[in-house]
Amino acid sequence: MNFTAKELINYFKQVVEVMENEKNYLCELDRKLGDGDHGVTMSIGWQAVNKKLTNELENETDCGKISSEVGMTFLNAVGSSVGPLYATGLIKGAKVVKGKSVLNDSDLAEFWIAFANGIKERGKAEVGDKTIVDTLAPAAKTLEENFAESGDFLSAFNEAVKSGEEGMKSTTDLISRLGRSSRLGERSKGAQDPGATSAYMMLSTFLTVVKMRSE
Amino acid sequence: MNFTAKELINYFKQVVEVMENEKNYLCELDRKLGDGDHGVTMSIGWQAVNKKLTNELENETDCGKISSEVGMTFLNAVGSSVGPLYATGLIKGAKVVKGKSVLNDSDLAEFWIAFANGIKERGKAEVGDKTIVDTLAPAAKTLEENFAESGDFLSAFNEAVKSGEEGMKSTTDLISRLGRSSRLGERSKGAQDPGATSAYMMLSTFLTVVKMRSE
Amino acid sequence: MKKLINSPENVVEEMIEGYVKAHPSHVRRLAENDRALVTAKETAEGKVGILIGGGSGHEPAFMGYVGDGMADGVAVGNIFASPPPAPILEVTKAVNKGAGVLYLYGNYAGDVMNFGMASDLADMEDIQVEMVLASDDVASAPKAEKEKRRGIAGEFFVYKTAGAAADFGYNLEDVANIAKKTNENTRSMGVGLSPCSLPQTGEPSFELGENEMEVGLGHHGEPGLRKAPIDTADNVADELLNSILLDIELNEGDDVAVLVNGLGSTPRMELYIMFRRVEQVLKEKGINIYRSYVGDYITSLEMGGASITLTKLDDEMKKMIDHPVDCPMFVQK
Amino acid sequence: MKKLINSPENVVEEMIEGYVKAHPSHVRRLAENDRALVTAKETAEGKVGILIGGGSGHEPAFMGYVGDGMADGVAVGNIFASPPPAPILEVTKAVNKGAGVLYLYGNYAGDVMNFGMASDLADMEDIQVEMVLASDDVASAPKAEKEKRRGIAGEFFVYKTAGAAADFGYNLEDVANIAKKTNENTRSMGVGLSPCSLPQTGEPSFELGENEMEVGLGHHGEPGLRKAPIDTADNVADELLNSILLDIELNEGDDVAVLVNGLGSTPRMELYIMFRRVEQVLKEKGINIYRSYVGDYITSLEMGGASITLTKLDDEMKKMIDHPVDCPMFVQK
Ligand SMILES: Nc1ncnc2c1ncn2[C@@H]1O[C@H](COP(=O)(O)OP(=O)(O)O)[C@@H](O)[C@H]1O
Ligand SMILES: Nc1ncnc2c1ncn2[C@@H]1O[C@H](COP(=O)(O)OP(=O)(O)O)[C@@H](O)[C@H]1O
Ligand SMILES: [Mg+2]
Ligand SMILES: [Mg+2]
Ligand SMILES: [Mg+2]
Ligand SMILES: [Mg+2]
Repeated sequence: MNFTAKELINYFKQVVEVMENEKNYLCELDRKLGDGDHGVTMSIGWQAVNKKLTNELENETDCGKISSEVGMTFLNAVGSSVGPLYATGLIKGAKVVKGKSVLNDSDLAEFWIAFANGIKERGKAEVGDKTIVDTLAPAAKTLEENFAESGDFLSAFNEAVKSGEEGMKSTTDLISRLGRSSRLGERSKGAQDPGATSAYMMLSTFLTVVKMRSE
Repeated sequence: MNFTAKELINYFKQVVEVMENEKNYLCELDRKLGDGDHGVTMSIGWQAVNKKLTNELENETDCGKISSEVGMTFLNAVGSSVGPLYATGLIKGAKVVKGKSVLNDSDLAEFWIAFANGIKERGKAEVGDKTIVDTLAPAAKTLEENFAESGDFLSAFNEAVKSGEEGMKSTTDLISRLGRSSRLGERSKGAQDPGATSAYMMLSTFLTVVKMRSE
Repeated sequence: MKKLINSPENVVEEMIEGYVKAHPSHVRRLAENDRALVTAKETAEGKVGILIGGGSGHEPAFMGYVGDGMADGVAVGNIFASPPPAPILEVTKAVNKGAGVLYLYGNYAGDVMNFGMASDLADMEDIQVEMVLASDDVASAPKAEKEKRRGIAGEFFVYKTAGAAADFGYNLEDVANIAKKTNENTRSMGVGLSPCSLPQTGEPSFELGENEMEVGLGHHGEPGLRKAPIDTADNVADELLNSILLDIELNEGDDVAVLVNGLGSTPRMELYIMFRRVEQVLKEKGINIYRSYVGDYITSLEMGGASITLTKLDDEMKKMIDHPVDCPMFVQK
Repeated sequence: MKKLINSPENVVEEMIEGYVKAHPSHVRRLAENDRALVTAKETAEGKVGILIGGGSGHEPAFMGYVGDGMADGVAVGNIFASPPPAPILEVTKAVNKGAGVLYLYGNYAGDVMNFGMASDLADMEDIQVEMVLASDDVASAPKAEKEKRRGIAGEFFVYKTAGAAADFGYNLEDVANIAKKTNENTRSMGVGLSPCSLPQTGEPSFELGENEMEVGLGHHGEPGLRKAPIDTADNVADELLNSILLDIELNEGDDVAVLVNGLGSTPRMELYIMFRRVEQVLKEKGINIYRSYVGDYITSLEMGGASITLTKLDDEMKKMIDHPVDCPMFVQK
């Protein structure tokens, strides 16, 4: 696969749209567990990214630059919990694709693994804490194992998104141990984690984008 | 008619009950025209009066003392617009029956005329301003005229209450010119004045009391 | 509406108890009357006494404004009801330091009667009393009948300047003149978004549709000029300001004090957004904002909404506005 | 819920604009970042810089507490969201007078990460930074895990003492120690009666039955310990106080500062009724109230409810609590 900088920009624009559409759903999840703003935060952040993408980054060809700028723009627009988390993921991902204008299968796999690990390090969350990491950690693990075996990004990522989805769904029954919802104890059970949900949207949107081009 | 101090106390106790029962209705009227507290104010005032009646005034035989104490107690418990108004009425009424332990027909007529005039002077309201005076002024006028003719308090007061009722009802279509509701202009039309209503209750309760004894 | 109270009958008594316990070095209750509060500090002999008062439910007004640079004492009424003459008279006696006492209150029928009766009683005790009534609400009567207007948030500036003048040693007549001058140069108008409810009834004080506001609302929930669909903060601020600017002559280079007052449940965020527009408009007109106050200064329990007040300032009034204040609910350095 | 705003996207920007226009002699915005505000007064060379911050919607917190005796600068986040590192860093640079900067903020995942990143960036610019996180809410984690607790209204006392210590010329370590000592001696707990709503969603932040309250509510509407039928002010105060008194050792003769904080739409009347009970209970136990604060100090937009905070004071902390303050939204003489 040769995934270009232009396509990366296009992917991020898709995320902008998805987050806008899912804003209310993500807020609703966060009202059950936290302060009800997760959708608003994602929307504010990705709208700021959208401006950046259609202006300064429009003709950018360095995938590393694109990803890190997207991360910083998101961070500076939102702060919040997810600002540092997603920004760190995007910047860590940026590092492994720095200077590249086209990404091959192995670049893409490394990008997403770095993304997931970056977020995990920043937030110091473990699987089972009811956070973004419950989506990203199993997804990254599946991606790494499948890609090591097959060398094919698309099929490996396809499996990874499935693991991410399972991870996301698993958060419903978890007792939260990090972030605002951790104070709920038993009462945090029964609601799906908003961050785990938006993280899944990030992954599944990428899958859609790469699937479409391979058709 | 020989109306005793004990009966006067009993009358005021009846007023306590009436105002308690009509509290919500009077508030509802005041919400349409003012700040919604007229029933609460009447209740607070008459509850304070009730304490006074059942304690210090229990064995009081001076009708003047009773009426002025009731007025002062009401005033000090409520302030508000109606505190000074009803208190002035009761104190002016007290003056004409000062020192008397039994009131005859003419005392009673004078009492209520003084009551109405006192309120009118204190509030400087004219008939048509949409206030207490719209009940009291026509009632006092009828009382005076009828009593001058017949010398019979009960029949004259019976007519007076009818005039008061008409006056009260006339406030519905009036544009308010005094008090809080005066700022409503045209919008004050269509709602009956709360003060005119409570004033009517004062009169009609007295009528009930004197009617019952004459049966 | 839910309330953190014990019983509706006792809210005023218990509030006062809490208040004097919270600020023992600032206020004390007179033994003579439960509803009579005065400053805990010794006020100077020969200083004009400043007495304020009105119904409860407007906190910080009125009891929150007792202290250095504002009022010497306050008579506290029931919720939205004028205090009776008795506590007014007791406060009068306590704050009279031989130079007389100035009563400052809003122009409401109840207050006029009760403060009037109290001043008659004070007269009988040979205490000189002057009265100045705030009548700043432009929505409450036409300009030609200004003396009929009710007092709303602009009362704050009347206390502020009169309190300062008394501190500066002005005599009773001159303090009263400052208060009158302030009232004459003050205009307010408000907008209501959601009602409050009296503890005793629990009923909303007025009704509004889901997307309605009441333009010109009084601060006891008295209906205003009209109901209108809710609008942007800028448009609302413009409407209130326009009504004010039509009513008082303000020219380029004039100085004003501005108060954007919250009625109870409107967040400061919204008040500052309102203020932002006020500043823009005044700047365009070359009117200079000398001092700004943004917050809950005179409320109506948990009512939603806000008002805008402008006071045109001369040099003397500026000095009074700048004078420091130390009250339990308002401090100015 | 109805709001006096222009558009949900611009509320924070417009609030800040209004704020700096209203108080130009107190606060200014840094050219480097829209969300970075600092005191307009010159702070002394060698004074430890106090930096506070957090999400918007808590006004007076956090931006209202910039000024003499409190914070030198504030980083302003979106509603209920930590500010990003950039404005924190800019404020850090502006308020560093060679003695380093102390970050004071509440213990929330977002704040921890953003302030942490900012301090790493400050480190790269050779600015010494210390951080103290408020964690006063006893309802948010068991005592054994105090470091996990969130910060609510008790943060106010942390700003108060640290701000004073910096004014007194303490060095960075010592100012941080005062802040830590204050946090360690501070306990809060709140109760929610009615939700607020984010301007962008308009949805209530939580749901409660008509006669329900949320005991232990967090000040972003985070669910508390349990829902319960609404109770009298005295019983609610007792429950909050009991939880606090079980958590911190207070003996006869000890001194405390008390804060009864309103969450936004709860009238002062109710706060003073709550305070009244707090004073009764503490008096019974022989605990001395050194100073009281009653009002809206840290809010959650128009949320209904209140919290109680106690801070146990030693002599050094009393001196800090007494130190005068001059901020746009809080002044103490
Ligand atoms: N330490 C952490 N590590 C990973 N994810 C976290 C952490 N803390 C919080 N989160 C995620 O952040 C989400 C909440 O995001 P958001 O609502 O935008 O921020 P905030 O909690 O500041 O309002 C949670 O659902 C959770 O998935
Ligand atoms: N000047 C006046 N003269 C006679 N009655 C008056 C006057 N002003 C007000 N009122 C009466 O007072 C009533 C309102 O009483 P209430 O609600 O108890 O007082 P407030 O207006 O202080 O809340 C009005 O309905 C009106 O009848
Ligand atoms: Mg959230
Ligand atoms: Mg009324
Ligand atoms: Mg009233
Ligand atoms: Mg948040």
